[in-house]
Amino acid sequence: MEAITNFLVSFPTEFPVLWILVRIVVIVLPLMLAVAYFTYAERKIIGYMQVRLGPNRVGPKGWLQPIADAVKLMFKEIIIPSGANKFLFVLAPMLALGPALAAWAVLPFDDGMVLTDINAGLLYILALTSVAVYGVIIAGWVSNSKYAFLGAIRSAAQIVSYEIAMGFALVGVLVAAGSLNLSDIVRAQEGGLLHWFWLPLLPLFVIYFISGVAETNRAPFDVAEGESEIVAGFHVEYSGMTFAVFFLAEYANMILISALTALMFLGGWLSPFQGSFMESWFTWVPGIIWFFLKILIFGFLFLWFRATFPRYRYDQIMRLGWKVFIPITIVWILVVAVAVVYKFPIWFD
Amino acid sequence: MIALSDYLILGAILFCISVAGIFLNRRNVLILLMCIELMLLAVNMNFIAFSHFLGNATGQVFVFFVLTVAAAEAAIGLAILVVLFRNRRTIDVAELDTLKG
Amino acid sequence: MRPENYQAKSHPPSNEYELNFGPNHPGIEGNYALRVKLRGDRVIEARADAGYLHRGFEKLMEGRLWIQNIALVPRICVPDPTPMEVCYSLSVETLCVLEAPERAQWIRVMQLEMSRLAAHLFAFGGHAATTGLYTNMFWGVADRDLILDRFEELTGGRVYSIYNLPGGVRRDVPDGFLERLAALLDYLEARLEDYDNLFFRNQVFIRRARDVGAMTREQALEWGVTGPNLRATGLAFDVRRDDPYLIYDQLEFDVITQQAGDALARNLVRRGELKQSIRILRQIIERLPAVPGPVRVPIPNPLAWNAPAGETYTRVESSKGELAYYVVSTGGDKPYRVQVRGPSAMHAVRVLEKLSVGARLEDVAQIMFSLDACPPEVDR
Amino acid sequence: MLEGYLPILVFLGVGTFIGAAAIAIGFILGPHRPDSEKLSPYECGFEAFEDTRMKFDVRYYLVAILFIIFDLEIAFLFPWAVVLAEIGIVGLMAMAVFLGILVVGFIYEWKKGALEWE
Amino acid sequence: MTFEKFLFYFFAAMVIFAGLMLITRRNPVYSALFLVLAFFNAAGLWMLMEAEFLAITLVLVYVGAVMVLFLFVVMMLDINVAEMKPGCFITYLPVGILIALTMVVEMVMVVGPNHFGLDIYASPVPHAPGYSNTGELGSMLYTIYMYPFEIAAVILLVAIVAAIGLTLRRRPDTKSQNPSKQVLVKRDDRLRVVKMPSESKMELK
Repeated sequence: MEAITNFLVSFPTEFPVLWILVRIVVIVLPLMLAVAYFTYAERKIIGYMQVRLGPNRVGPKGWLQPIADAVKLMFKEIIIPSGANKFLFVLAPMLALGPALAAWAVLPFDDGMVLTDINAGLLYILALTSVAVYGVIIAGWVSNSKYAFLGAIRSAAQIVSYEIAMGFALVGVLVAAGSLNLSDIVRAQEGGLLHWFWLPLLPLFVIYFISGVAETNRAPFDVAEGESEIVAGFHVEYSGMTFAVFFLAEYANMILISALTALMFLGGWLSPFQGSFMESWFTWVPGIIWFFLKILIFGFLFLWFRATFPRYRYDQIMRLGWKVFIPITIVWILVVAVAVVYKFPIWFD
Repeated sequence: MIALSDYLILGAILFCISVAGIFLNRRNVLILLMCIELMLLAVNMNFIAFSHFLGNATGQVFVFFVLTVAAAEAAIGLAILVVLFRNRRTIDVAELDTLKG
Repeated sequence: MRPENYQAKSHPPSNEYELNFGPNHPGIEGNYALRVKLRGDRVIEARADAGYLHRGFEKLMEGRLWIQNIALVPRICVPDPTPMEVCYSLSVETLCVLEAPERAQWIRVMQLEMSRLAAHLFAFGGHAATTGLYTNMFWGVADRDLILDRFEELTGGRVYSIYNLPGGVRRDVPDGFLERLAALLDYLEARLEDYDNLFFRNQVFIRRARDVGAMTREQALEWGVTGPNLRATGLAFDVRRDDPYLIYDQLEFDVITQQAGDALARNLVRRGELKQSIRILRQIIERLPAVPGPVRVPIPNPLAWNAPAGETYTRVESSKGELAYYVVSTGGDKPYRVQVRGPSAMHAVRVLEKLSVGARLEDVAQIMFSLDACPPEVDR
Repeated sequence: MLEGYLPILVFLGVGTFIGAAAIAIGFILGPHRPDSEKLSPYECGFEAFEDTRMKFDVRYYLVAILFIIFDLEIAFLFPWAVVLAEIGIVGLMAMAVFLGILVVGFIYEWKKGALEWE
Repeated sequence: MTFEKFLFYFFAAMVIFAGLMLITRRNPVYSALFLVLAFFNAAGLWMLMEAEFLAITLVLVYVGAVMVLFLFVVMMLDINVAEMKPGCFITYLPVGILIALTMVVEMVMVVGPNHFGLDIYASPVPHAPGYSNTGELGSMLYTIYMYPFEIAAVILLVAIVAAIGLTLRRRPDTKSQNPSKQVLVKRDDRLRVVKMPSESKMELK
């Protein structure tokens, strides 16, 4: 017994890489489950919003539906269209999923509970989201179908346009927080609900989340893969597990965007009752619970958008991205910079 | 430990590869543009190596400027290429000889 | 043409390319094809490619007795079958100089207006679905289901009721039906408020539907547009008002019109007509019990029933537009020729081709749904 | 410094490994019965009759080029944001000039119609 | 053979492999993707040299933006590869390799270990964990190098103007048709009935 304990104690120091692998698995497994049950929640919640039930056949109240989907997709045949380069065809989904997962390495779940606390975390996340566009372009080009290519170019142009607005919003947060390290950003928002960044950076908060929705081609901005327009966008030729990986990447990106918005604008693991009299009641709640609650809020927003908004037209999306978001963010960055330099009382003193 | 010379040798090899690339396929303008990007990468490699081993960050600041100018140059180069392709239907360097005497 | 031996055609000179809004495409209602030539996102030429749903109704009707055709007739237009039945019965009645009893006419008008309610709810859902708002589609279908329950109670069939026959209606209104219908109407009226919040006052939808597929009154008349699409351009023409049939002259309702003539206006006209149909049904519920009399004129021997020679052209206002039957009889027990002049034939072929020129690719499906053209009726 | 980035390298490897493993499972478990009908690209029920990679609207190049320039702008903003507290008003003025110049470029774009998506 | 050395040789080998594949590929799309691979590994190398901000900016700017434009151009211009006559490649290959090799040998002799080895340039002590490379760069960039910083802004402005000037085809003065607007014209927009007094035939001499 004693041998086991000191093995476990000495494990992190002896095999550093193995210890990192263990922690990665501890992050990735719950994330995969979260993605699976996010798809289930989406079909259930949107179902109830649309006066219908949503999955309730597989397992009690449909709980095993995502597992059933995954297993079904595993047994589907992967069709690679003639004239398509096999290696690139298979590489595209991996390029879409890789960045969506790798961004979780720098996200702090609780004070000090982060895989690596590098001090260029925010920059790393922005770089990863800009790499995610490759999966879309290669998928569209390599599947040699007119629809796929048209959908891929349009969704790539949309992702690219909204990345600028996202980048400026991140700069706004950075100016307010003063450090690229995500844990420092959350610590800069200490002091309860009104001290979080969503209040001083309100336009950036709204623009960041909406750009996040547009980045993942969701809800009002899913023109590239809108069912009724250009058929199913870039992954029209994908079937079986390759399609499943694209599907996984999309939902992982949605959870990532929700987590980032929670971290940067809603004070990650900080309790909303910090400054107020109710603080003593909730001190026993660990930070990670607050963080998950905030992710759930934004996750629900994703689903709510999908149920209530029709699809924007493509030129309206681009107009919104370029002509509305970018001017507002540039102006607001200067406003926040002035506030920081002149030590505005409540937030930046 | 990794010596400064290792980085400089790597920079030199990259530089020579890109020169060979430009030398080898002079027909395709796209490959030329990519070789120029590779060349700039080699130059940046040397800058950062010296800045790291000499301990001050001026080299890195300069790399930052090289990065921006190279990106702007790539943007304009490709814009010219697009206009070229639209008017001439080809980007084969050999056929662009209208200025020939 | 096997895929492995096809050669790619040469490039079109400019960057135009052809796209198939093909038969099995989620954006097109029913299987109906549209060959579209695009420059960038703009449509510069569209050719409708109908004919995938041709079942040859008119030929079938020539081989069946007068009474047998009433089973065929409602299947021509799926979302709105009742006007087909009523129009066929009316045309046979005028041929044989029959007059359906007063009570039957009231029940027919009630059935027509209920079918208009169901068709409009279906149309909202379809139009919303093409712009990506699927919630409205599910709401529309769910509410339409309640109306279909009342149809089942009244006629025995949820969609294809086969309830009208020349000379009147198959059976009288079951008791307690009118109260349940009144309750349903109150529920639908309250539900309209939710539809407004979700759909008609939804800024994204308004921005998406305004100025899309707009046509002026002169063009509408020239292209033979009828029904809500014509009223959306400002012309208050309604067969129920201008050429009243059955007992529409004893009911008051007003004809809803809009001015803009675009996709949004067509939808607002349908929404207004929904309210008017509820108003008509309420008047019928009040006055139907007081109307005495049988529901059907007895026909001596339906199997050997020869209609006198002649031809008739009767018109009915269906939810899609002006529906007409041109029936020719040569005195035999089978019709010599039946021509169904459906409104969707104009809307889906000529009007859609003309309106989608200049539109963006995403809007072509929306234009087709805003015209509420139903392909089964186009191909017959 | 290095031990901070090692987990990121390992995580990138794990991320692509998960994608590759999922697709490998698909290849192993899934049936393999390719026939020419299945392999022809989707054409809404018609045969694919045209070479699919044809020239498109110039608009997409312009978006990509403007994206590069605005991306560089963001890259310049990052270090400035980090040290804004130390460099104070001088830094603020420098960045104000920088942003001013680029806003001139943005207005030029707007007026020239480069942002219209006709 | 410490872990760092292994990482260095791995990244260096990958960059050189990607560079070689870049110049030998026929299809420009594959060479663009190999260039992306080269950039990724170069970013890894710069991480080794503790230039983290520049490494991530390299990925952010080059891989995220410049190579996306390369892919857009390559895919959309559909330069069909058969058109590129292979002749020029084979004939110059031996001469090319010879010149490249001589350059490499000369350079290696100059920058080789005896001049820039570890004994002359000792590898500096790694920075304290709290050190922020971005902060250090920022403090220099906006104070000492403010002038080049503003010139960079002007360069970007020139790039915007040039890119739009080149690629934007729709010149404002051309009359571009908008068919949907033309279709919407009403009769009285175009027709103007003018009341003319009727002239008697006599004046028409």
